[in-house]
Amino acid sequence: MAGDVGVQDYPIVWKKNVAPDHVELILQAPMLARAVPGQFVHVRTPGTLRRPISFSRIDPESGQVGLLFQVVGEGTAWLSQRSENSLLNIIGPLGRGFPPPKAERPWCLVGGGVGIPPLYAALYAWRHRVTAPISVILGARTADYVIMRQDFAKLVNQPIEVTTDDGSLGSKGTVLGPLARWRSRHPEGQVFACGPTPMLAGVANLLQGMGSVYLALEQRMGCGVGACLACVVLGEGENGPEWRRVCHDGPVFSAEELIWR
Amino acid sequence: MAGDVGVQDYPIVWKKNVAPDHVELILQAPMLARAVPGQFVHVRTPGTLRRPISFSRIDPESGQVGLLFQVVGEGTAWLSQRSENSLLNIIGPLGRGFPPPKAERPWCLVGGGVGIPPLYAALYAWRHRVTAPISVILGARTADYVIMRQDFAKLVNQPIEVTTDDGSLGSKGTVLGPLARWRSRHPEGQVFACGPTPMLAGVANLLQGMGSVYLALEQRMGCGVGACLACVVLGEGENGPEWRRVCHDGPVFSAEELIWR
Amino acid sequence: MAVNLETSVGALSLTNPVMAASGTFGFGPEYGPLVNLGRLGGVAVKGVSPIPWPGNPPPRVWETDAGLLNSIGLQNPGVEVFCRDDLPFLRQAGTRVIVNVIGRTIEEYCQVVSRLESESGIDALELNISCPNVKEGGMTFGQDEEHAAAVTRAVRSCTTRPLWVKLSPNVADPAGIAVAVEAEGADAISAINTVVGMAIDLKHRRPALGGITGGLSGPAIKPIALRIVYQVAQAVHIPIIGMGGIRSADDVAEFLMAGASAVMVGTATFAEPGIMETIIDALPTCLSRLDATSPAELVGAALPGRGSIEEDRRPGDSS
Amino acid sequence: MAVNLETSVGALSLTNPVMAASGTFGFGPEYGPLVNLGRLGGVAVKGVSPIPWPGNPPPRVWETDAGLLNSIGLQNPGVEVFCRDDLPFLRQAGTRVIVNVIGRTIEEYCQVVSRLESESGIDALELNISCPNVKEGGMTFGQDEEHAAAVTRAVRSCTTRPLWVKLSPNVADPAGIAVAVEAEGADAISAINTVVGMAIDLKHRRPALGGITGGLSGPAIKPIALRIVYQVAQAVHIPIIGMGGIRSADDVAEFLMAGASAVMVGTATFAEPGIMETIIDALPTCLSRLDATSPAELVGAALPGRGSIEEDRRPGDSS
Ligand SMILES: Cc1cc2nc3c(=O)[nH]c(=O)nc-3n(C[C@H](O)[C@H](O)[C@H](O)COP(=O)(O)OP(=O)(O)OC[C@H]3O[C@@H](n4cnc5c(N)ncnc54)[C@H](O)[C@@H]3O)c2cc1C
Ligand SMILES: Cc1cc2nc3c(=O)[nH]c(=O)nc-3n(C[C@H](O)[C@H](O)[C@H](O)COP(=O)(O)OP(=O)(O)OC[C@H]3O[C@@H](n4cnc5c(N)ncnc54)[C@H](O)[C@@H]3O)c2cc1C
Ligand SMILES: Cc1cc2nc3c(=O)[nH]c(=O)nc-3n(C[C@H](O)[C@H](O)[C@H](O)COP(=O)(O)O)c2cc1C
Ligand SMILES: Cc1cc2nc3c(=O)[nH]c(=O)nc-3n(C[C@H](O)[C@H](O)[C@H](O)COP(=O)(O)O)c2cc1C
Ligand code: FES
Ligand code: FES
Repeated sequence: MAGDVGVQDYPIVWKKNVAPDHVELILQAPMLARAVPGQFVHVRTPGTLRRPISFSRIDPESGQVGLLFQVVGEGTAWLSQRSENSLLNIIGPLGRGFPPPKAERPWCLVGGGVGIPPLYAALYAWRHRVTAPISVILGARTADYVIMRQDFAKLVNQPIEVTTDDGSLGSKGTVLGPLARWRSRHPEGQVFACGPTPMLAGVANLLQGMGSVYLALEQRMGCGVGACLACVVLGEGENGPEWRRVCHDGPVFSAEELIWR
Repeated sequence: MAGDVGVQDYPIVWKKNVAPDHVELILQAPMLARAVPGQFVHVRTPGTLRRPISFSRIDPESGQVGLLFQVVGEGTAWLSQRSENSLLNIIGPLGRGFPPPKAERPWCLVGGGVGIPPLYAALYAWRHRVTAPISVILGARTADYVIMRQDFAKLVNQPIEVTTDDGSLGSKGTVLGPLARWRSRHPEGQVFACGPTPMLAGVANLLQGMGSVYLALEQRMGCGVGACLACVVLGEGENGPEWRRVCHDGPVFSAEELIWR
Repeated sequence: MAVNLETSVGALSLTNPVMAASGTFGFGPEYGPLVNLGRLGGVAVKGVSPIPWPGNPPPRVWETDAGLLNSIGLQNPGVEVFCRDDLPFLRQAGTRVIVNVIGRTIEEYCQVVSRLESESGIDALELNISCPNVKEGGMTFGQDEEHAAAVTRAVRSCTTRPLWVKLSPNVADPAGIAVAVEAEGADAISAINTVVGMAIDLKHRRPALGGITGGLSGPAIKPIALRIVYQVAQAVHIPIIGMGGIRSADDVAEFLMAGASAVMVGTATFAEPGIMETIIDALPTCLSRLDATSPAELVGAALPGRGSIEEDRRPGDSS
Repeated sequence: MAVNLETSVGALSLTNPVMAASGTFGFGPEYGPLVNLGRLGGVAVKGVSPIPWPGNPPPRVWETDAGLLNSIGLQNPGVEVFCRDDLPFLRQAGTRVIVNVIGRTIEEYCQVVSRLESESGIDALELNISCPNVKEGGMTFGQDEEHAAAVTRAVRSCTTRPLWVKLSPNVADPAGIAVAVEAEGADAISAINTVVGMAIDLKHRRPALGGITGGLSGPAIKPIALRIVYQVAQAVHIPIIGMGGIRSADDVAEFLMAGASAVMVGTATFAEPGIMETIIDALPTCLSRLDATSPAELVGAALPGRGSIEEDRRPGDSS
């Protein structure tokens, strides 16, 4: 059950550089630790807008959550410079997370780059729930950017499949190769994916016709709470194509409800 | 002889709170330490424009200069939060400072509030040059704001005259009272003054007809180097009133060349 | 002295002068968990058209220095859905409800306004005349006096509700438009809507927004908004609702002194959902500091002949 | 691949596309100790009128969020003093010299331009048509197509020098003005001049600037400037000099892609006198990153039909 949305300051209890230009912050935030994996927070940074970041970890027991982000611009650079004990002003938890996976169906988690963290949160939350085999496929540019691999490895029995664009770790190529193989073995499986939009488009395309494919999307946001209609993506409506708000109707969507064109 | 204008980073070697919301920074800045008292620097703060600040101290021997300012808005608040050893980006020294005082004429330094610091720099530079009596009149709102009084006291024999608006130190009233008395004793004297514009207007008015009255003015600035024509005050021109640039033609003007209306 | 924040915009009274600006506050419930609507002076809902509008392709927002570009494109579900799904919530929200009205023809504006006549719980209509006028090849109604007057006249004949007309800043003479709509019976002027701008997405070598150009809002445009309010205040006798970049009580005071009777806050809510309440909390202290016991006392204080504008200025008097 | 910064604005070649904007760089020598003029693509001097103009009372500048308001009021010593005191320095500065020309009547513009005809060392004239037109009761020449065309036509007949016309953004349709002046023989369009704005001095309950309203410049107006450059680029065939809030090589690239052939930097110089040189230093790397070997390759890259504007966009494709 998702926690109530609030706006509040939370302290950073732990900060770690997890890869070049990739930082993870752990916050003491009991209110956020009731979030559903796939939900996100809207973090105050200097400037006009907040920054949406997904949960990399959600631990209701300790009341801690993680935010793992890549430094790509001014907002994330500012965030990466926060020190332990300083406070972050956060609106959250926001949006619709992943649905709980079905217990008896093979489950595949497919993450690309900074899309990997929310899948770890999903795995952590539901690892005991799923009794069927759990597979993890992680893709990144190079070995350096295959983040959270050890974390995943601790929670699953099967080896983690890794792909890199340059072949510096795992197999050379994208996550679509291993995913196609997984699919042929598990036509009845369920898939959670998060990563760059072209990757998600590839996943949606590859898994067309398969039920239970859930994708966590990104879109430029204004309010983060469904009020401004900035963050739309095209979905299937009852009367043809219709905009969905990533912040409110997503960020997790069933692959079938989106239009990829 | 004034130093060459440059733009450069200088370290803060010393920082002190001298009064409520009044901070003095000492910079290690040999290039600036060749400045003439009354000159100023243009300091980089976040935002669109720099901030003009006068020298409170100029010590060519140690290569150090002082900047003493009141926190009145975002720029000075930011400056007040700089720590020792951090760098300030500075354009300077800028403008026309006080002319060297005449050795044999009684000299009166009249400062109001944050207008006091440049007069200390002037006293320090020329205290040995002036053989006639040197008088100092300092005015402020309350006792707390009579800044640098001890510094002045170390350099002059006569007691410092102090006025405060509320009478909490020295006599109650403005600097104009003591200045009028000084004037009647020293009709041939020379005066350097700096302070809020109404005070300077009062000084100019009171000392009308007296030569050698020099006032250090403030005006909102753009460039600080004479290029934008933002910082004008009205002066006497050959063919009637004419604008003077505080940053380039001043900040120190002879009282006679300004039009107070 | 005690400060009283009660404000009136013509015949309409507000508990305080701070309202949510159209398009930045949805239809009310979205910010419900984060904002106490009952504390706001009012809420202007997202523009409503006769039938659903689809809006523009994403990206629809892009951050700029001290500003925000948006090209939402006036997406909305249409007046029927608005009346069915949104009005019931707004009616019980305990705040003034201002319905922002959009249309592509004069008839469309009238359609929305007429449909709303049978609905209770609407305190004012705000005519957004920055919409593309399909009959005139896409120019906006707010672009010249004649069209602005025509749409105001038509709508005026459909309703007796307080009618506010929201000015576009993208014209040479906004005050001229204000005069024209005042003559047609507008009860107040909202100023300003967003300023047309754009950004380039260097990586993709294309305009950053899906809608190519967008509307600039936020602190970047505050000086433009203040200037327009100041010009309009000298040209009309009806009240002005000022907006553009407001994010503090001091900003509100600037708009009041420039001639606005009340204000709206838009973009600032995105970063700080509680900012309107923060401003309302800060207003009494701010007004006291400025020797006022009510917002009304400051309205127009900086207009020619009203303040200390003719005051003697000495050289160097910058303070 | 090696990047070559050489740029041309019509027939005029520049060593690089970065020039100093009029009014922010005085007449050249003021920034001499801090800026190496020889490295700049050019310098546009402060507006020059036939006889000295006094300008406005102070305060003349006021900082705003990411912007600056100024009401200098075009103070200048007149064309005679300019030719005597300033041109000799500029002639030997080793950069392109653009003389910004102002007047209150068409005759005044012509007077300045004609007087300059006998002087060497002037590479282009930039007509500032945002001046108050005394014959038309203070409206500016840049406010409508007819007046903009008239002043351009008159000046064109006085000189064969490259003639740039600088647009005011304070109109509904800047591209229309650009088309009108192109038809009268303008060789290039400078865009944009400042946006009319104001601020209130709360303490004194009056407009903050001595001139009441002022011109807004700086990063706050960059989106407005880019939009106008983009609109003008689609309307005219002559080159555009873009400006408004530029302070980085990326900003320059945005203006190039929007359709400018060269740029000017104004307000940013106040905070960082060396910023133009910093930008020029950074441009080669910036252009390489964008797969260009010269500024010209990027000019107009974001215009319709030129870039990837029609590119397939998938849901969520915000990057
Ligand atoms: C629901 C959601 C969850 C996200 N989760 C993560 C995460 O867990 N880890 C992570 O590294 N990144 C995540 N992102 C992307 C992240 O929000 C952007 O990288 C970040 O906003 C960039 O900000 P900036 O100021 O550093 O970059 P700039 O490019 O300077 O930002 C400029 C503006 O664009 C927006 N923006 C830039 N890139 C994106 C993007 N990819 N998606 C949406 N808005 C963008 C910014 O929010 C800002 O408003 C998520 C995005 C969304 C929508
Ligand atoms: C030549 C000169 C020398 C000065 N020397 C000193 C000094 O030694 N100590 C000191 O405390 N102050 C001095 N001042 C005043 C000082 O520059 C301002 O207090 C300071 O700029 C305020 O900046 P802010 O951002 O804190 O305030 P804000 O009010 O937020 O500043 C907004 C803008 O107004 C300008 N501004 C505000 N007040 C003044 C002012 N009084 N004069 C000029 N511009 C102003 C700022 O520079 C800025 O551009 C001097 C001013 C001048 C012109
Ligand atoms: C995302 C967004 C959507 C907007 N939608 C509307 C709208 O539907 N109707 C309208 O009249 N104004 C709309 N506006 C304009 C605002 O109501 C307001 O006039 C403008 O943003 C200036 O105020 P601000 O700077 O406080 O945001 C919108 C503004 C934004 C940022
Ligand atoms: C203080 C100041 C003075 C200006 N004076 C002139 C002028 O005399 N003539 C002119 O055409 N533009 C003038 N401008 C406008 C600039 O040349 C430029 O068009 C505008 O400031 C936008 O660029 P920026 O944001 O980089 O400053 C002036 C701008 C400023 C800030
Ligand atoms: S960001 Fe405002 S609706 Fe999604
Ligand atoms: S501040 Fe630019 S001329 Fe003085």
